[in-house]
Amino acid sequence: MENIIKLEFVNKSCNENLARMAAAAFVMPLDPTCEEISEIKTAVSEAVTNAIIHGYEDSVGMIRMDGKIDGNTVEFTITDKGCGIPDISKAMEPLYTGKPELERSGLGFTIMESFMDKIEVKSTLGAGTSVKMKKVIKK
Amino acid sequence: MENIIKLEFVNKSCNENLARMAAAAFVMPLDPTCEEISEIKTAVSEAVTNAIIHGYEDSVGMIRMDGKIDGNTVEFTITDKGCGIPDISKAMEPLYTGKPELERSGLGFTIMESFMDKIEVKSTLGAGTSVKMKKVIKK
Amino acid sequence: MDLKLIGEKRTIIVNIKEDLDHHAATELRKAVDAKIKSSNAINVIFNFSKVDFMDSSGIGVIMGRYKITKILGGKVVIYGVKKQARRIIEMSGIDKLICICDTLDESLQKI
Amino acid sequence: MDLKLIGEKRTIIVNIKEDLDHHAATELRKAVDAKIKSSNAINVIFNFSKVDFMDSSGIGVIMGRYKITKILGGKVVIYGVKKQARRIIEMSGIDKLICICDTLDESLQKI
Ligand SMILES: Nc1ncnc2c1ncn2[C@@H]1O[C@H](COP(=O)(O)OP(=O)(O)O)[C@@H](O)[C@H]1O
Ligand SMILES: Nc1ncnc2c1ncn2[C@@H]1O[C@H](COP(=O)(O)OP(=O)(O)O)[C@@H](O)[C@H]1O
Repeated sequence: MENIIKLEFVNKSCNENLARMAAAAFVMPLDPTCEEISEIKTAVSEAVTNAIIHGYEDSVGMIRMDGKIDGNTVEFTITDKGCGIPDISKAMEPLYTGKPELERSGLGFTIMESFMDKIEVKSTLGAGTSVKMKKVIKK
Repeated sequence: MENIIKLEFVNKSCNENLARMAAAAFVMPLDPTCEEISEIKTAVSEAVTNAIIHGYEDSVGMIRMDGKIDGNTVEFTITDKGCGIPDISKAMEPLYTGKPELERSGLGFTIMESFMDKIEVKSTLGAGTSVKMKKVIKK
Repeated sequence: MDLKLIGEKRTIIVNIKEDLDHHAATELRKAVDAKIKSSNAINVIFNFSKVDFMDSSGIGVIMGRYKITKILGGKVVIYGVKKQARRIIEMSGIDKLICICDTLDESLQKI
Repeated sequence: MDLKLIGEKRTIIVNIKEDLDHHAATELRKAVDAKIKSSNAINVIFNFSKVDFMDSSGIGVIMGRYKITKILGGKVVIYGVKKQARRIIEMSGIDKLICICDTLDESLQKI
Protein backbone atom coordinates (compact mmCIF):
# COMPACT_ATOMS: atom_id res chain seq x y z
CA MET A 1 0.00 0.00 0.00
CA GLU A 2 1.38 3.36 -1.10
CA ASN A 3 -0.33 6.70 -0.79
CA ILE A 4 0.47 10.37 -0.36
CA ILE A 5 -1.35 13.59 0.58
CA LYS A 6 -0.42 17.20 0.89
CA LEU A 7 -2.61 19.48 2.97
CA GLU A 8 -2.04 23.22 3.31
CA PHE A 9 -4.00 25.57 5.55
CA VAL A 10 -3.83 28.95 7.29
CA ASN A 11 -2.62 29.02 10.90
CA LYS A 12 -6.13 29.38 12.33
CA SER A 13 -6.84 27.34 15.39
CA CYS A 14 -10.03 25.94 13.84
CA ASN A 15 -7.77 24.07 11.37
CA GLU A 16 -6.32 21.90 14.14
CA ASN A 17 -9.44 19.78 13.88
CA LEU A 18 -9.18 19.69 10.08
CA ALA A 19 -5.59 18.39 10.19
CA ARG A 20 -6.45 15.71 12.77
CA MET A 21 -9.46 14.52 10.76
CA ALA A 22 -7.47 14.41 7.53
CA ALA A 23 -4.68 12.45 9.25
CA ALA A 24 -7.19 9.95 10.65
CA ALA A 25 -8.95 9.54 7.29
CA PHE A 26 -5.61 9.13 5.51
CA VAL A 27 -4.47 6.25 7.72
CA MET A 28 -7.81 4.37 7.54
CA PRO A 29 -6.88 2.09 4.60
CA LEU A 30 -4.20 0.53 6.85
CA ASP A 31 -7.00 -0.62 9.17
CA PRO A 32 -5.55 0.88 12.37
CA THR A 33 -6.97 0.16 15.83
CA CYS A 34 -8.92 2.90 17.64
CA GLU A 35 -5.92 3.37 19.88
CA GLU A 36 -3.58 3.86 16.92
CA ILE A 37 -5.99 6.41 15.41
CA SER A 38 -6.12 8.28 18.73
CA GLU A 39 -2.36 8.32 18.96
CA ILE A 40 -1.95 9.68 15.46
CA LYS A 41 -4.64 12.32 15.94
CA THR A 42 -3.04 13.46 19.19
CA ALA A 43 0.50 13.62 17.77
CA VAL A 44 -0.69 15.53 14.68
CA SER A 45 -2.70 17.89 16.85
CA GLU A 46 0.40 18.69 18.93
CA ALA A 47 2.61 19.37 15.91
CA VAL A 48 -0.03 21.51 14.16
CA THR A 49 -0.79 23.47 17.34
CA ASN A 50 2.93 24.18 17.73
CA ALA A 51 3.17 25.46 14.16
CA ILE A 52 0.13 27.68 14.75
CA ILE A 53 1.09 29.24 18.04
CA HIS A 54 4.88 28.93 18.30
CA GLY A 55 5.84 28.98 14.62
CA TYR A 56 3.86 32.03 13.63
CA GLU A 57 3.01 33.64 16.97
CA ASP A 58 0.68 36.52 16.05
CA SER A 59 1.31 36.60 12.31
CA VAL A 60 -0.62 34.79 9.61
CA GLY A 61 1.07 31.99 7.69
CA MET A 62 0.50 28.70 5.93
CA ILE A 63 1.07 25.29 7.47
CA ARG A 64 1.63 22.17 5.46
CA MET A 65 0.96 18.58 6.37
CA ASP A 66 2.46 15.89 4.13
CA GLY A 67 1.26 12.34 4.63
CA LYS A 68 2.89 9.23 3.22
CA ILE A 69 2.00 5.58 3.48
CA ASP A 70 4.64 3.03 2.61
CA GLY A 71 3.76 -0.58 3.36
CA ASN A 72 2.25 -0.40 6.83
CA THR A 73 4.21 2.65 7.92
CA VAL A 74 2.52 6.03 7.99
CA GLU A 75 4.53 9.23 8.07
CA PHE A 76 3.35 12.80 8.65
CA THR A 77 5.49 15.91 8.19
CA ILE A 78 4.18 19.20 9.56
CA THR A 79 5.98 22.24 8.22
CA ASP A 80 5.73 25.93 8.99
CA LYS A 81 7.67 28.90 7.64
CA GLY A 82 7.71 30.63 10.99
CA CYS A 83 10.33 31.74 13.51
CA GLY A 84 12.16 28.43 13.94
CA ILE A 85 13.39 26.79 17.16
CA PRO A 86 16.63 28.18 18.70
CA ASP A 87 17.50 25.03 20.70
CA ILE A 88 15.78 21.84 19.53
CA SER A 89 16.99 19.55 22.29
CA LYS A 90 15.84 22.00 24.95
CA ALA A 91 12.49 22.41 23.17
CA MET A 92 12.01 18.65 23.25
CA GLU A 93 12.58 18.33 27.00
CA PRO A 94 9.44 17.25 28.85
CA LEU A 95 7.63 20.20 30.49
CA TYR A 96 9.74 22.83 28.72
CA THR A 97 7.64 25.53 27.12
CA GLY A 98 8.61 28.84 25.58
CA LYS A 99 5.09 30.15 26.19
CA PRO A 100 4.05 29.64 29.83
CA GLU A 101 1.94 32.81 29.55
CA LEU A 102 -0.30 30.93 27.07
CA GLU A 103 -0.69 28.12 29.61
CA ARG A 104 1.24 25.67 27.45
CA SER A 105 2.15 22.53 29.34
CA GLY A 106 5.42 21.73 27.57
CA LEU A 107 4.16 18.22 26.82
CA GLY A 108 3.70 18.49 23.05
CA PHE A 109 6.96 16.87 21.96
CA THR A 110 6.72 14.29 24.76
CA ILE A 111 3.31 13.18 23.47
CA MET A 112 4.55 13.08 19.86
CA GLU A 113 7.52 10.94 20.91
CA SER A 114 5.53 8.51 22.96
CA PHE A 115 2.62 8.12 20.52
CA MET A 116 4.68 7.78 17.35
CA ASP A 117 7.56 5.39 16.67
CA LYS A 118 10.02 7.99 15.43
CA ILE A 119 10.15 11.79 15.34
CA GLU A 120 12.61 14.03 13.55
CA VAL A 121 12.68 17.80 14.02
CA LYS A 122 14.40 20.18 11.63
CA SER A 123 14.41 23.91 12.21
CA THR A 124 16.15 27.03 10.94
CA LEU A 125 15.86 30.29 12.86
CA GLY A 126 13.76 32.76 10.92
CA ALA A 127 12.95 30.21 8.21
CA GLY A 128 10.73 27.64 9.88
CA THR A 129 10.32 24.19 11.36
CA SER A 130 9.41 20.75 10.13
CA VAL A 131 8.45 17.81 12.30
CA LYS A 132 8.44 14.36 10.71
CA MET A 133 6.72 11.55 12.58
CA LYS A 134 6.49 7.86 11.68
CA LYS A 135 4.35 5.08 12.99
CA VAL A 136 4.08 1.43 12.03
CA ILE A 137 0.47 0.23 11.99
CA LYS A 138 0.49 -3.29 13.44
CA LYS A 139 -1.11 -6.06 11.42
CA MET B 1 -14.97 34.11 8.90
CA GLU B 2 -12.25 33.50 6.31
CA ASN B 3 -10.32 30.31 5.80
CA ILE B 4 -8.58 28.36 3.07
CA ILE B 5 -7.21 24.85 2.53
CA LYS B 6 -5.42 23.08 -0.24
CA LEU B 7 -5.44 19.29 -0.32
CA GLU B 8 -3.57 17.22 -2.88
CA PHE B 9 -3.72 13.45 -3.22
CA VAL B 10 -3.10 10.59 -5.66
CA ASN B 11 -6.08 9.32 -7.66
CA LYS B 12 -6.57 6.25 -5.47
CA SER B 13 -10.13 5.41 -4.65
CA CYS B 14 -9.33 5.19 -0.92
CA ASN B 15 -8.76 8.97 -1.02
CA GLU B 16 -12.43 9.65 -1.79
CA ASN B 17 -13.11 9.21 1.90
CA LEU B 18 -10.18 11.46 2.81
CA ALA B 19 -11.48 14.30 0.62
CA ARG B 20 -15.00 14.02 2.05
CA MET B 21 -13.75 14.02 5.62
CA ALA B 22 -11.49 17.00 5.01
CA ALA B 23 -14.36 18.90 3.37
CA ALA B 24 -16.65 18.15 6.31
CA ALA B 25 -14.02 19.16 8.88
CA PHE B 26 -13.25 22.35 6.93
CA VAL B 27 -16.85 23.56 6.95
CA MET B 28 -17.41 22.81 10.68
CA PRO B 29 -16.55 26.30 11.98
CA LEU B 30 -19.60 27.62 10.07
CA ASP B 31 -21.77 25.39 12.26
CA PRO B 32 -23.61 23.65 9.41
CA THR B 33 -26.62 21.37 9.95
CA CYS B 34 -26.18 17.60 9.54
CA GLU B 35 -28.04 17.89 6.26
CA GLU B 36 -25.69 20.58 4.96
CA ILE B 37 -22.68 18.43 5.92
CA SER B 38 -24.21 15.45 4.10
CA GLU B 39 -24.83 17.54 1.02
CA ILE B 40 -21.27 18.86 0.94
CA LYS B 41 -19.76 15.42 1.53
CA THR B 42 -21.86 13.93 -1.26
CA ALA B 43 -21.06 16.69 -3.78
CA VAL B 44 -17.33 16.51 -2.99
CA SER B 45 -17.41 12.74 -3.27
CA GLU B 46 -18.98 12.97 -6.73
CA ALA B 47 -16.43 15.50 -8.02
CA VAL B 48 -13.46 13.60 -6.60
CA THR B 49 -14.73 10.26 -7.93
CA ASN B 50 -15.07 11.83 -11.39
CA ALA B 51 -11.51 13.13 -11.26
CA ILE B 52 -10.27 9.68 -10.19
CA ILE B 53 -12.09 7.55 -12.73
CA HIS B 54 -12.94 9.84 -15.64
CA GLY B 55 -10.10 12.36 -15.41
CA TYR B 56 -7.26 9.89 -15.21
CA GLU B 57 -8.86 6.63 -16.32
CA ASP B 58 -6.13 4.01 -15.75
CA SER B 59 -3.19 6.36 -15.27
CA VAL B 60 -1.87 7.74 -11.99
CA GLY B 61 -2.22 11.46 -11.30
CA MET B 62 -2.71 14.04 -8.58
CA ILE B 63 -6.03 15.59 -7.64
CA ARG B 64 -6.35 18.85 -5.84
CA MET B 65 -9.12 20.14 -3.63
CA ASP B 66 -9.12 23.84 -2.75
CA GLY B 67 -11.47 24.98 -0.03
CA LYS B 68 -12.40 28.56 0.74
CA ILE B 69 -14.67 30.08 3.36
CA ASP B 70 -15.82 33.65 2.86
CA GLY B 71 -18.45 34.88 5.28
CA ASN B 72 -20.91 32.01 5.43
CA THR B 73 -20.20 30.76 1.91
CA VAL B 74 -18.05 27.69 1.43
CA GLU B 75 -16.46 26.93 -1.92
CA PHE B 76 -14.64 23.79 -3.06
CA THR B 77 -12.70 23.45 -6.31
CA ILE B 78 -11.69 19.95 -7.42
CA THR B 79 -9.03 19.93 -10.12
CA ASP B 80 -7.42 17.15 -12.12
CA LYS B 81 -4.82 17.24 -14.88
CA GLY B 82 -6.48 14.44 -16.78
CA CYS B 83 -8.13 13.98 -20.16
CA GLY B 84 -10.67 16.81 -19.96
CA ILE B 85 -14.35 16.78 -20.96
CA PRO B 86 -15.15 17.05 -24.70
CA ASP B 87 -18.72 18.37 -24.25
CA ILE B 88 -19.47 19.88 -20.84
CA SER B 89 -23.18 20.47 -21.34
CA LYS B 90 -23.70 16.90 -22.49
CA ALA B 91 -21.61 15.63 -19.55
CA MET B 92 -23.86 17.56 -17.15
CA GLU B 93 -27.10 16.07 -18.47
CA PRO B 94 -28.82 13.85 -15.91
CA LEU B 95 -28.14 10.14 -16.53
CA TYR B 96 -25.44 10.77 -19.13
CA THR B 97 -22.32 8.76 -18.48
CA GLY B 98 -19.24 8.19 -20.58
CA LYS B 99 -18.52 4.98 -18.66
CA PRO B 100 -21.59 2.73 -18.57
CA GLU B 101 -19.21 -0.27 -18.52
CA LEU B 102 -18.08 0.84 -15.03
CA GLU B 103 -21.72 0.93 -13.90
CA ARG B 104 -21.70 4.69 -13.53
CA SER B 105 -25.18 6.10 -13.10
CA GLY B 106 -24.64 9.48 -14.77
CA LEU B 107 -25.99 11.23 -11.67
CA GLY B 108 -22.77 12.83 -10.41
CA PHE B 109 -23.28 16.32 -11.82
CA THR B 110 -27.00 16.22 -11.03
CA ILE B 111 -26.20 15.56 -7.36
CA MET B 112 -23.55 18.29 -7.28
CA GLU B 113 -26.01 20.77 -8.79
CA SER B 114 -28.84 19.95 -6.47
CA PHE B 115 -26.78 19.77 -3.26
CA MET B 116 -24.72 22.90 -3.84
CA ASP B 117 -25.95 26.41 -4.66
CA LYS B 118 -23.73 26.97 -7.66
CA ILE B 119 -21.43 24.83 -9.79
CA GLU B 120 -18.97 25.91 -12.45
CA VAL B 121 -17.10 23.44 -14.67
CA LYS B 122 -14.00 24.33 -16.67
CA SER B 123 -12.25 21.78 -18.83
CA THR B 124 -9.61 21.63 -21.55
CA LEU B 125 -9.15 18.49 -23.61
CA GLY B 126 -5.89 16.78 -22.73
CA ALA B 127 -5.16 19.30 -19.95
CA GLY B 128 -7.74 18.61 -17.26
CA THR B 129 -10.91 19.64 -15.50
CA SER B 130 -11.86 21.82 -12.57
CA VAL B 131 -15.20 21.85 -10.83
CA LYS B 132 -15.99 24.77 -8.53
CA MET B 133 -18.94 24.42 -6.16
CA LYS B 134 -20.37 26.97 -3.76
CA LYS B 135 -22.82 26.67 -0.92
CA VAL B 136 -24.19 29.20 1.54
CA ILE B 137 -24.44 27.81 5.07
CA LYS B 138 -27.70 29.14 6.54
CA LYS B 139 -27.54 30.92 9.84
CA MET C 1 -18.98 -5.81 4.03
CA ASP C 2 -19.96 -9.42 4.53
CA LEU C 3 -22.01 -11.81 2.40
CA LYS C 4 -24.31 -14.57 3.55
CA LEU C 5 -25.90 -17.12 1.24
CA ILE C 6 -29.33 -18.50 2.11
CA GLY C 7 -29.32 -21.50 -0.19
CA GLU C 8 -32.97 -22.51 0.23
CA LYS C 9 -34.05 -18.98 -0.70
CA ARG C 10 -31.45 -18.68 -3.50
CA THR C 11 -30.57 -15.32 -1.92
CA ILE C 12 -27.39 -13.47 -1.00
CA ILE C 13 -27.63 -11.07 1.93
CA VAL C 14 -25.05 -8.29 1.74
CA ASN C 15 -24.30 -6.41 4.96
CA ILE C 16 -22.63 -3.16 3.92
CA LYS C 17 -20.52 -1.85 6.77
CA GLU C 18 -18.93 1.31 5.44
CA ASP C 19 -19.52 4.42 3.35
CA LEU C 20 -20.80 3.28 -0.03
CA ASP C 21 -18.64 5.35 -2.40
CA HIS C 22 -16.86 4.37 -5.62
CA HIS C 23 -14.07 2.71 -3.60
CA ALA C 24 -16.46 0.49 -1.63
CA ALA C 25 -18.71 -0.01 -4.68
CA THR C 26 -15.88 -1.61 -6.66
CA GLU C 27 -15.21 -4.17 -3.92
CA LEU C 28 -18.89 -4.78 -3.31
CA ARG C 29 -19.60 -5.44 -6.97
CA LYS C 30 -16.75 -7.93 -7.28
CA ALA C 31 -17.70 -9.82 -4.13
CA VAL C 32 -21.42 -10.04 -4.93
CA ASP C 33 -20.89 -11.09 -8.55
CA ALA C 34 -18.36 -13.77 -7.55
CA LYS C 35 -20.88 -15.15 -5.05
CA ILE C 36 -23.67 -15.17 -7.63
CA LYS C 37 -21.41 -17.03 -10.07
CA SER C 38 -20.33 -19.64 -7.54
CA SER C 39 -23.74 -20.34 -5.98
CA ASN C 40 -27.38 -20.96 -6.90
CA ALA C 41 -28.35 -17.41 -5.86
CA ILE C 42 -30.64 -15.33 -8.05
CA ASN C 43 -31.70 -12.72 -5.46
CA VAL C 44 -29.67 -10.08 -3.61
CA ILE C 45 -30.74 -8.31 -0.41
CA PHE C 46 -28.65 -5.29 0.60
CA ASN C 47 -28.66 -4.35 4.29
CA PHE C 48 -28.19 -0.57 4.37
CA SER C 49 -28.67 -0.13 8.11
CA LYS C 50 -24.98 0.69 8.66
CA VAL C 51 -24.60 2.94 5.62
CA ASP C 52 -24.26 6.53 6.82
CA PHE C 53 -23.05 7.76 3.47
CA MET C 54 -23.73 6.79 -0.13
CA ASP C 55 -23.04 8.62 -3.39
CA SER C 56 -24.06 7.91 -6.98
CA SER C 57 -21.59 5.00 -7.18
CA GLY C 58 -23.98 3.16 -4.85
CA ILE C 59 -26.79 3.66 -7.35
CA GLY C 60 -24.57 2.07 -10.00
CA VAL C 61 -23.99 -1.04 -7.85
CA ILE C 62 -27.67 -1.48 -7.05
CA MET C 63 -28.73 -0.96 -10.69
CA GLY C 64 -26.02 -3.35 -11.89
CA ARG C 65 -27.23 -6.11 -9.53
CA TYR C 66 -30.84 -5.32 -10.50
CA LYS C 67 -30.02 -6.03 -14.15
CA ILE C 68 -28.15 -9.26 -13.38
CA THR C 69 -30.79 -10.69 -11.04
CA LYS C 70 -33.52 -9.78 -13.51
CA ILE C 71 -31.80 -11.84 -16.21
CA LEU C 72 -31.57 -14.73 -13.72
CA GLY C 73 -35.25 -14.36 -12.85
CA GLY C 74 -34.56 -12.99 -9.36
CA LYS C 75 -34.78 -9.72 -7.47
CA VAL C 76 -32.86 -7.02 -5.62
CA VAL C 77 -34.31 -5.79 -2.33
CA ILE C 78 -32.75 -3.24 0.01
CA TYR C 79 -33.65 -2.49 3.62
CA GLY C 80 -32.71 -0.26 6.54
CA VAL C 81 -31.98 2.77 4.37
CA LYS C 82 -31.01 5.89 6.35
CA LYS C 83 -31.80 9.49 5.50
CA GLN C 84 -28.76 10.51 3.42
CA ALA C 85 -28.85 7.34 1.27
CA ARG C 86 -32.65 7.58 0.92
CA ARG C 87 -32.27 11.01 -0.64
CA ILE C 88 -29.83 9.74 -3.26
CA ILE C 89 -32.01 6.71 -3.97
CA GLU C 90 -35.11 8.87 -4.44
CA MET C 91 -33.22 11.28 -6.67
CA SER C 92 -32.14 8.38 -8.89
CA GLY C 93 -35.64 6.97 -9.23
CA ILE C 94 -34.47 3.38 -8.62
CA ASP C 95 -37.06 3.14 -5.83
CA LYS C 96 -39.54 2.69 -8.67
CA LEU C 97 -37.69 -0.40 -9.93
CA ILE C 98 -36.62 -2.18 -6.78
CA CYS C 99 -38.24 -2.93 -3.48
CA ILE C 100 -37.20 -0.92 -0.41
CA CYS C 101 -38.10 -2.52 2.93
CA ASP C 102 -37.66 -1.73 6.60
CA THR C 103 -36.40 -5.08 7.90
CA LEU C 104 -34.69 -8.26 6.76
CA ASP C 105 -37.84 -10.31 7.44
CA GLU C 106 -39.89 -8.05 5.24
CA SER C 107 -37.19 -8.23 2.53
CA LEU C 108 -37.18 -12.04 2.57
CA GLN C 109 -40.94 -12.03 2.05
CA LYS C 110 -40.56 -9.92 -1.09
CA ILE C 111 -38.14 -12.40 -2.68
CA MET D 1 -19.30 24.13 26.17
CA ASP D 2 -21.71 25.45 28.76
CA LEU D 3 -21.17 26.80 32.26
CA LYS D 4 -23.42 26.46 35.27
CA LEU D 5 -22.90 28.28 38.56
CA ILE D 6 -23.98 26.58 41.80
CA GLY D 7 -23.92 29.63 44.04
CA GLU D 8 -24.37 27.85 47.38
CA LYS D 9 -21.41 25.57 46.58
CA ARG D 10 -19.34 28.46 45.12
CA THR D 11 -18.73 26.12 42.16
CA ILE D 12 -18.77 26.40 38.38
CA ILE D 13 -19.65 23.26 36.45
CA VAL D 14 -18.18 23.24 32.94
CA ASN D 15 -19.72 20.83 30.44
CA ILE D 16 -17.19 20.44 27.63
CA LYS D 17 -18.94 19.38 24.46
CA GLU D 18 -16.22 19.16 21.83
CA ASP D 19 -12.64 18.07 21.19
CA LEU D 20 -10.45 19.81 23.77
CA ASP D 21 -7.63 21.11 21.59
CA HIS D 22 -5.87 24.50 21.59
CA HIS D 23 -8.79 26.05 19.70
CA ALA D 24 -11.38 24.93 22.26
CA ALA D 25 -8.97 25.51 25.17
CA THR D 26 -8.69 29.21 24.34
CA GLU D 27 -12.47 29.67 24.43
CA LEU D 28 -12.85 27.52 27.52
CA ARG D 29 -10.25 29.45 29.48
CA LYS D 30 -11.83 32.81 28.65
CA ALA D 31 -15.33 31.68 29.54
CA VAL D 32 -14.36 30.03 32.85
CA ASP D 33 -12.16 32.91 34.00
CA ALA D 34 -14.85 35.48 33.17
CA LYS D 35 -17.36 33.48 35.23
CA ILE D 36 -14.95 33.22 38.17
CA LYS D 37 -14.40 36.98 38.06
CA SER D 38 -18.09 37.81 37.91
CA SER D 39 -19.30 35.38 40.58
CA ASN D 40 -18.48 34.07 44.05
CA ALA D 41 -17.09 30.81 42.62
CA ILE D 42 -13.81 29.37 43.91
CA ASN D 43 -14.22 25.80 42.60
CA VAL D 44 -14.39 24.43 39.06
CA ILE D 45 -15.76 21.03 38.07
CA PHE D 46 -15.04 19.92 34.49
CA ASN D 47 -17.43 17.38 32.97
CA PHE D 48 -15.32 15.34 30.52
CA SER D 49 -17.98 12.80 29.61
CA LYS D 50 -18.39 14.19 26.10
CA VAL D 51 -14.69 14.71 25.41
CA ASP D 52 -13.57 12.11 22.87
CA PHE D 53 -10.32 13.92 22.15
CA MET D 54 -7.94 16.02 24.21
CA ASP D 55 -4.35 17.08 23.59
CA SER D 56 -1.78 18.84 25.79
CA SER D 57 -3.66 22.13 25.44
CA GLY D 58 -6.30 20.58 27.70
CA ILE D 59 -3.66 19.95 30.35
CA GLY D 60 -2.77 23.64 30.17
CA VAL D 61 -6.39 24.70 30.82
CA ILE D 62 -6.82 22.34 33.74
CA MET D 63 -3.49 23.36 35.31
CA GLY D 64 -4.29 27.04 34.80
CA ARG D 65 -7.63 26.69 36.61
CA TYR D 66 -5.94 24.61 39.31
CA LYS D 67 -3.56 27.48 40.05
CA ILE D 68 -6.32 30.10 40.10
CA THR D 69 -8.69 28.13 42.33
CA LYS D 70 -5.82 27.29 44.67
CA ILE D 71 -5.12 31.00 45.19
CA LEU D 72 -8.82 31.53 45.88
CA GLY D 73 -8.83 28.64 48.39
CA GLY D 74 -10.89 26.35 46.12
CA LYS D 75 -10.45 23.23 43.99
CA VAL D 76 -10.57 21.79 40.49
CA VAL D 77 -12.29 18.42 40.07
CA ILE D 78 -12.84 16.58 36.80
CA TYR D 79 -15.15 13.65 36.10
CA GLY D 80 -16.31 11.30 33.34
CA VAL D 81 -12.88 11.08 31.70
CA LYS D 82 -12.73 8.73 28.70
CA LYS D 83 -9.82 6.57 27.61
CA GLN D 84 -7.95 8.90 25.22
CA ALA D 85 -8.09 11.88 27.60
CA ARG D 86 -7.20 9.67 30.57
CA ARG D 87 -3.98 8.68 28.88
CA ILE D 88 -2.94 12.31 28.35
CA ILE D 89 -3.89 13.20 31.91
CA GLU D 90 -1.86 10.32 33.33
CA MET D 91 1.11 11.20 31.15
CA SER D 92 1.03 14.76 32.47
CA GLY D 93 0.92 13.72 36.12
CA ILE D 94 -1.84 16.22 36.96
CA ASP D 95 -3.87 13.33 38.38
CA LYS D 96 -1.57 13.66 41.40
CA LEU D 97 -2.62 17.28 41.94
CA ILE D 98 -6.32 17.27 41.18
CA CYS D 99 -9.19 14.99 41.96
CA ILE D 100 -10.58 12.76 39.20
CA CYS D 101 -14.08 11.39 39.85
CA ASP D 102 -16.59 9.20 38.06
CA THR D 103 -19.76 11.25 38.52
CA LEU D 104 -20.94 14.80 39.20
CA ASP D 105 -22.29 13.77 42.63
CA GLU D 106 -18.94 12.38 43.64
CA SER D 107 -17.24 15.54 42.33
CA LEU D 108 -19.51 17.81 44.39
CA GLN D 109 -18.63 15.84 47.51
CA LYS D 110 -14.93 16.49 46.94
CA ILE D 111 -15.43 20.25 46.80
N1 LIG E 1 6.86 24.90 15.10
C1 LIG E 1 7.53 25.53 16.08
N2 LIG E 1 8.09 26.75 15.84
C2 LIG E 1 8.76 27.40 16.80
N3 LIG E 1 8.95 26.92 18.05
C3 LIG E 1 8.43 25.72 18.36
C4 LIG E 1 7.71 24.97 17.38
N4 LIG E 1 7.32 23.81 17.97
C5 LIG E 1 7.79 23.84 19.24
N5 LIG E 1 8.46 24.98 19.48
C6 LIG E 1 9.13 25.36 20.75
O1 LIG E 1 9.27 24.20 21.56
C7 LIG E 1 8.64 24.38 22.81
C8 LIG E 1 8.14 23.05 23.37
O2 LIG E 1 7.10 22.55 22.56
P1 LIG E 1 6.07 21.50 23.19
O3 LIG E 1 6.81 20.35 23.80
O4 LIG E 1 5.10 21.13 22.12
O5 LIG E 1 5.34 22.27 24.37
P2 LIG E 1 4.30 23.49 24.36
O6 LIG E 1 3.64 23.60 23.01
O7 LIG E 1 3.33 23.12 25.41
O8 LIG E 1 5.08 24.71 24.68
C9 LIG E 1 7.56 25.40 22.55
O9 LIG E 1 7.14 26.05 23.72
C10 LIG E 1 8.28 26.33 21.56
O10 LIG E 1 9.11 27.23 22.25
N1 LIG F 1 -13.03 15.15 -14.14
C1 LIG F 1 -13.52 14.66 -15.30
N2 LIG F 1 -12.68 14.38 -16.33
C2 LIG F 1 -13.14 13.87 -17.51
N3 LIG F 1 -14.45 13.60 -17.74
C3 LIG F 1 -15.34 13.84 -16.76
C4 LIG F 1 -14.93 14.39 -15.50
N4 LIG F 1 -16.03 14.54 -14.74
C5 LIG F 1 -17.07 14.11 -15.48
N5 LIG F 1 -16.68 13.69 -16.70
C6 LIG F 1 -17.54 13.17 -17.79
O1 LIG F 1 -18.88 13.53 -17.51
C7 LIG F 1 -19.70 12.36 -17.45
C8 LIG F 1 -20.85 12.57 -16.49
O2 LIG F 1 -20.40 12.68 -15.15
P1 LIG F 1 -21.38 12.37 -13.93
O3 LIG F 1 -22.64 13.15 -14.10
O4 LIG F 1 -20.64 12.57 -12.68
O5 LIG F 1 -21.77 10.83 -14.11
P2 LIG F 1 -20.91 9.49 -13.95
O6 LIG F 1 -19.68 9.76 -13.11
O7 LIG F 1 -21.84 8.56 -13.27
O8 LIG F 1 -20.55 9.05 -15.34
C9 LIG F 1 -18.75 11.26 -17.08
O9 LIG F 1 -19.23 9.99 -17.40
C10 LIG F 1 -17.51 11.65 -17.86
O10 LIG F 1 -17.61 11.26 -19.19
